[in-house]
Amino acid sequence: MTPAKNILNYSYYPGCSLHASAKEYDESTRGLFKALKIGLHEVPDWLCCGATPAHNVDELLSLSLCAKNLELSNKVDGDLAVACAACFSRLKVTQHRLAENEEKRHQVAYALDAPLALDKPVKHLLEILAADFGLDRLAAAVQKPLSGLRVACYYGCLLTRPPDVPELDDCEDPSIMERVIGATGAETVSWSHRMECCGANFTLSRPGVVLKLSGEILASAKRGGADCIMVACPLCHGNLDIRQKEIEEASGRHYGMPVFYMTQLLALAAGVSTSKLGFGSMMVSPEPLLKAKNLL
Amino acid sequence: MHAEKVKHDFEPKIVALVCTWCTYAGADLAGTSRMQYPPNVRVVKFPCTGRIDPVFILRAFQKGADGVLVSGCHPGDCHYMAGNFHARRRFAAFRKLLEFVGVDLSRLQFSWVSAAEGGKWVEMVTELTERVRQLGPLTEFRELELAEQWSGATLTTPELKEAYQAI
Amino acid sequence: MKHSKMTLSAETMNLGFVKKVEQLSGSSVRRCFQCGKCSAGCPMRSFMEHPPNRIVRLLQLGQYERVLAGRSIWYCASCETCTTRCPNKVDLAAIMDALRKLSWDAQGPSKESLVQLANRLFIDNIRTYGRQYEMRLAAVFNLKSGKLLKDFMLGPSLFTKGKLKVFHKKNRNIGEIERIFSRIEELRRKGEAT
Amino acid sequence: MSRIGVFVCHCGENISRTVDVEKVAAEAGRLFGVAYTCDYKYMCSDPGQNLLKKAVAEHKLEGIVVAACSPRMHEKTFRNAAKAAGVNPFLCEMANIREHCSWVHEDRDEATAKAIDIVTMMVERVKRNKKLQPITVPVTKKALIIGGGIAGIQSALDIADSGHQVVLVEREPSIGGHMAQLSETFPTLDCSQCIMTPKMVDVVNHPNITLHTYSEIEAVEGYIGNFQVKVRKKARSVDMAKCTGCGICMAKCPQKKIPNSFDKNLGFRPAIYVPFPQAVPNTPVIDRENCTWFKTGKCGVCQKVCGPGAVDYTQEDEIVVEQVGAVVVATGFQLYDIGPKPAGSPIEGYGEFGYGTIPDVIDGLTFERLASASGPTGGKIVRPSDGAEPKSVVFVQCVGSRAREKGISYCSKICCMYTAKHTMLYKHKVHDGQAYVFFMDARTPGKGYDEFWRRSIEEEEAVYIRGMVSRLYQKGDKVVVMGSDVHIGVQVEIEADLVVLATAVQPREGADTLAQKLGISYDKYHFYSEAHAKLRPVECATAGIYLAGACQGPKDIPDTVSQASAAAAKVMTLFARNELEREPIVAKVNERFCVGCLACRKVCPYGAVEEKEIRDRNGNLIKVVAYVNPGVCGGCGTCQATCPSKSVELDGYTDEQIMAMIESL
Repeated sequence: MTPAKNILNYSYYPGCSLHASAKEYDESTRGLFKALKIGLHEVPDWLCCGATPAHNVDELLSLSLCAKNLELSNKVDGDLAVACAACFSRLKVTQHRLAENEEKRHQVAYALDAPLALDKPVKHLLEILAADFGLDRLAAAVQKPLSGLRVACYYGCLLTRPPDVPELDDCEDPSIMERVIGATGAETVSWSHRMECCGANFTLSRPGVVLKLSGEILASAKRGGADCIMVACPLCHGNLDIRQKEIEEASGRHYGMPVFYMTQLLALAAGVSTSKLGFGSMMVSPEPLLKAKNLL
Repeated sequence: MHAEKVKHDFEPKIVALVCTWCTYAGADLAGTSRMQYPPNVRVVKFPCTGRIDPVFILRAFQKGADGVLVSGCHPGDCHYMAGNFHARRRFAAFRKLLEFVGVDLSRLQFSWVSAAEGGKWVEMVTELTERVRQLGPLTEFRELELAEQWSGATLTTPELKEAYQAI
Repeated sequence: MKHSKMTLSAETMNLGFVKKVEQLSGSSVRRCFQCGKCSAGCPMRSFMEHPPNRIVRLLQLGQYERVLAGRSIWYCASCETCTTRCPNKVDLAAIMDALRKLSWDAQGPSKESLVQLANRLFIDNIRTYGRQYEMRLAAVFNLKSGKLLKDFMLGPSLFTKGKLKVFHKKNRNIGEIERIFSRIEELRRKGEAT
Repeated sequence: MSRIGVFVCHCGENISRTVDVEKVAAEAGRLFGVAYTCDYKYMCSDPGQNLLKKAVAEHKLEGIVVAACSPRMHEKTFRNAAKAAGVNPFLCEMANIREHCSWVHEDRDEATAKAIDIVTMMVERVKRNKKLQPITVPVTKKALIIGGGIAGIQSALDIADSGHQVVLVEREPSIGGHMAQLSETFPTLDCSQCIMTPKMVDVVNHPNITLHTYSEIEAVEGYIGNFQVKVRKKARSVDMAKCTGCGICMAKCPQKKIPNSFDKNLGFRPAIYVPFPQAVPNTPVIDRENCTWFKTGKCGVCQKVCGPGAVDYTQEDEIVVEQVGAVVVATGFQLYDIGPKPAGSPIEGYGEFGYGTIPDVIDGLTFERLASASGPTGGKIVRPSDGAEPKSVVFVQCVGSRAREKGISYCSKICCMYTAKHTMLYKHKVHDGQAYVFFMDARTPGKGYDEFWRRSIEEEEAVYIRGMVSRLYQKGDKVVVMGSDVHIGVQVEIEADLVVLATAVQPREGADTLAQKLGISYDKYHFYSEAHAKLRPVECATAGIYLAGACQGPKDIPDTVSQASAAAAKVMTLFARNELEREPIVAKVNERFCVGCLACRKVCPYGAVEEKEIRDRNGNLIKVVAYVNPGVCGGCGTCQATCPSKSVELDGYTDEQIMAMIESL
């Protein structure tokens, strides 16, 4: 038995998507953390962070929703683990904005009708795996090395931006995803569109925008020689995976590129049963690829 | 590493009249950079292309040069401000004269090589050597030499000596 | 409007509006020296009639009508590329937020309605349910925008993949949400927040 | 010369690897006139040099050829060795068999043959080399400074402080130049007068400085170390020795309505005047064109009221001759006249801006006078038309500058900064006013400059609009500015109360005439040319003449002062010696052959060729020939190649030497 003090424990904010369109992200996250013996406890009755639409037109609402969630997270012990890049960004931005702006702090406190409790450290899963858990331990936990799998790590816009806020990695040249997946023995490719926007904000209103922006990302990953793309954000996944067929139709190019959540790949390497990884929920089936690489 | 040395039937003689500030230094640079070029060229150093009298070119042809290269600082870079402008104008006129006399102008090359252009020097020497090699030896001028003497050199005949004293 | 002559004077330059933008965004507008780096990296540039740098330029001259009338601010993807790379630390993403807020409050002088509609529905969803329900969001959006068949082909496959939830558990904090919304409205009524 | 020694260097293996050095030495030994040859591992080393010296002594060598590296590397070394051995250093030459031979060829036979050729050429050359002696010229340790602006003042003070005599000549009645006209200076906004006037006073009080104001250069003769300068001291009509500077003459002069050009004609002055109250010297001059006495012979009030009796209507121009060793030219700039195109000028006017017809369109210097605390309005910014305070001011940059088709293609360098300063000064004085600036690029290289410019926008709220102005026109009491904002791509129209044009910087009127007197060159705009744009930026190509300030190109105050001090340092370097010594590679004229066509004078880049009259012992003119002044000659040899009668020769590169080299092939 591992001594109790060495057990990592986190409160968990999955975000709206992980309970719906990105349920495989949620499942695989839980599976992975269980395999790594990291405690993960969902914040009860968390609320939507407001995402892009809220801060787009009403910053005060956005700040208030995030502040409320930070307050709710105190009901569970451990730093707040966040899976969705957008939620992560909003929660971190809220902490920053409110720390530096007294006027906004007062307004949010009024909206919440409670004293602000914003201090809980907010951590993206990547950060937990790379720093708290450690790449060495991650590598040691690998039961099925992903060697031979050529992965394009896609950061999207919000994991590292704006500068100074996420404090996850270098904002123009991050490597945290590569380091984390590299621990499993997977090969990471160098490609050009790691941090270009997928157009998530327009997936509902202007899907044409998404087809163009996400199409460029898929093309770049293909150029880089990737077998698959790895993401850490349900919105990116939505665009690259769910709309991939549309993109192929619009551009007349075939990609057939599986888009994994990082936890799916990590859990696969950690030996979590494939039935718990939600591969069946992916629009672009990863089966042919994984079979070819002897990973299924 | 080195290409097989080709032996030619004819090795032309090239005389290069260069200014000390730019082209001479450029040729030095070719040396310090260990670039390689044909050994046919003989360099005569001048302070400035402005100093180069067209007579030197004629003399070189007479005395066995098969090709002549004149090179100095790029226009505007002259150490003496304007010497190479005068040279340029002078040689433009001189080329016409040579053409008139019947010398193949491709035996004579004017160009600007700066102190930083070792590579250009090598290119130019190589090119001119190969070109002149194709043209073959220049014999017409050598035949013309005859008894002609350079005014400043020796005063052999008594008539000349007398004339000189009389001035 | 886009090409018409601009007359500059103390009266025609609405610097009060600009101050409001600066206050909301916490970013200076005057710092911009029009290097164009924001527009160079903007993934949405090709969809905008005013590139990001021109938005700032128009603000510097107090020409807010020209800014709000266009679609550009609604075509910003909030990707923060401009903010990240600005050599003058002009937080253009925040300025865009502020502009959208001011345009939103002015009840849409912009031609762009679909993005605004999506935003509106998203926020309404939060107020009603506390969380986002994607299927409902999409369905209502299609209904209201009149694009009934949009993404029609996606629906069944998403459903079979288990990605569309139809029923939801009621969130116990739903009362809190309503309170936040109404207290913000109250703050604004009192003029203590923009 | 028949006793030549040839020393062949191995340069370690650098030469001997591809050149058979022993064979080269042996072949050289066969040449006519070669008395000694040897080869050695490192000729440049101490033992190598000793070997050379020993051989000279043992074999009574008269000439030396060192076959080694490039002369650019070691010519000095071996010439010094030759000198130490008792051989004239100019009888020592280097045959370059390393850079030009061993390093660039691989075939040993070919390289050796070439090395022998190179050595042969140099042997033939050395045979004809002459013993040359370094040329020495004496140095007069007194400097002439032309122009009493900040550049001239700085140079004069620096040189005078080093203990040398200085003559400072200024065209206007007072020193001070443009800097005395400015209000505040960028990027620190300190008051120009406050930092300038102490320096002006230092000049007039300095024991080593002779000040000639209201004076112009009449003629310059001579060369480095030895110039004779004629200075015309214009009649001041006031005896400087007697005048106490009390100013009563100016107060009593009945002619009071003469536009004051120092104030850009915004204010008035009397006919007897000092340009501004802080003038140095504080002695008035009479403007004879406007003085009633000089026009009608009546009046004479100033003479009557002058206590010391200093007013002297009979004074005449005086010519003073000064002997100097160096000249610093610091004649400064003037602003481009933007009115309609002046007749015969290559520069187009700016009719579209209505300067000169619309009263509220002014230039930058006029704005300086308006903003200056000692200016005609006491520092209050008003419109020239009605004296009202302007609430909107439009500044237009690049008027004249960077307009190739208007005649000036260069950037005037100072306008971006002074316009930024103007917007600040304006905002400081008119708090509710709005400044607009139309500009193409903001050029602000300089310490603290860009920050200053950004401050004018970010803190002082000047509105900068990128785009040029098409036209200005009067509409009621407003000036309508038709411009455009190229970032937005729309036309911009502003109704301004005042428009300030940042007009181009030009050299002073008459810069060309002065250059001709000095024998220095200038560009097509009449800015003086430096000897080398990068490495000799303060020297003229003409030795002994130095440049300071905007006469060489547009400059701001820090750059001007830097260059002025640099010029002073150059002068001091020159003055550190009693005599000048230089390489004797100079041209000499054979007066017997010279026919006096003076074609050489036309091509000489240094102006070293003069006419010389040859007379018999009775003083009858026999002929005129060319004479090359060895102190001025740069040694390019262009004269020799040009001379139709071959009667000028460049020492060290005579036709004989070169022909011998060519013929040896």
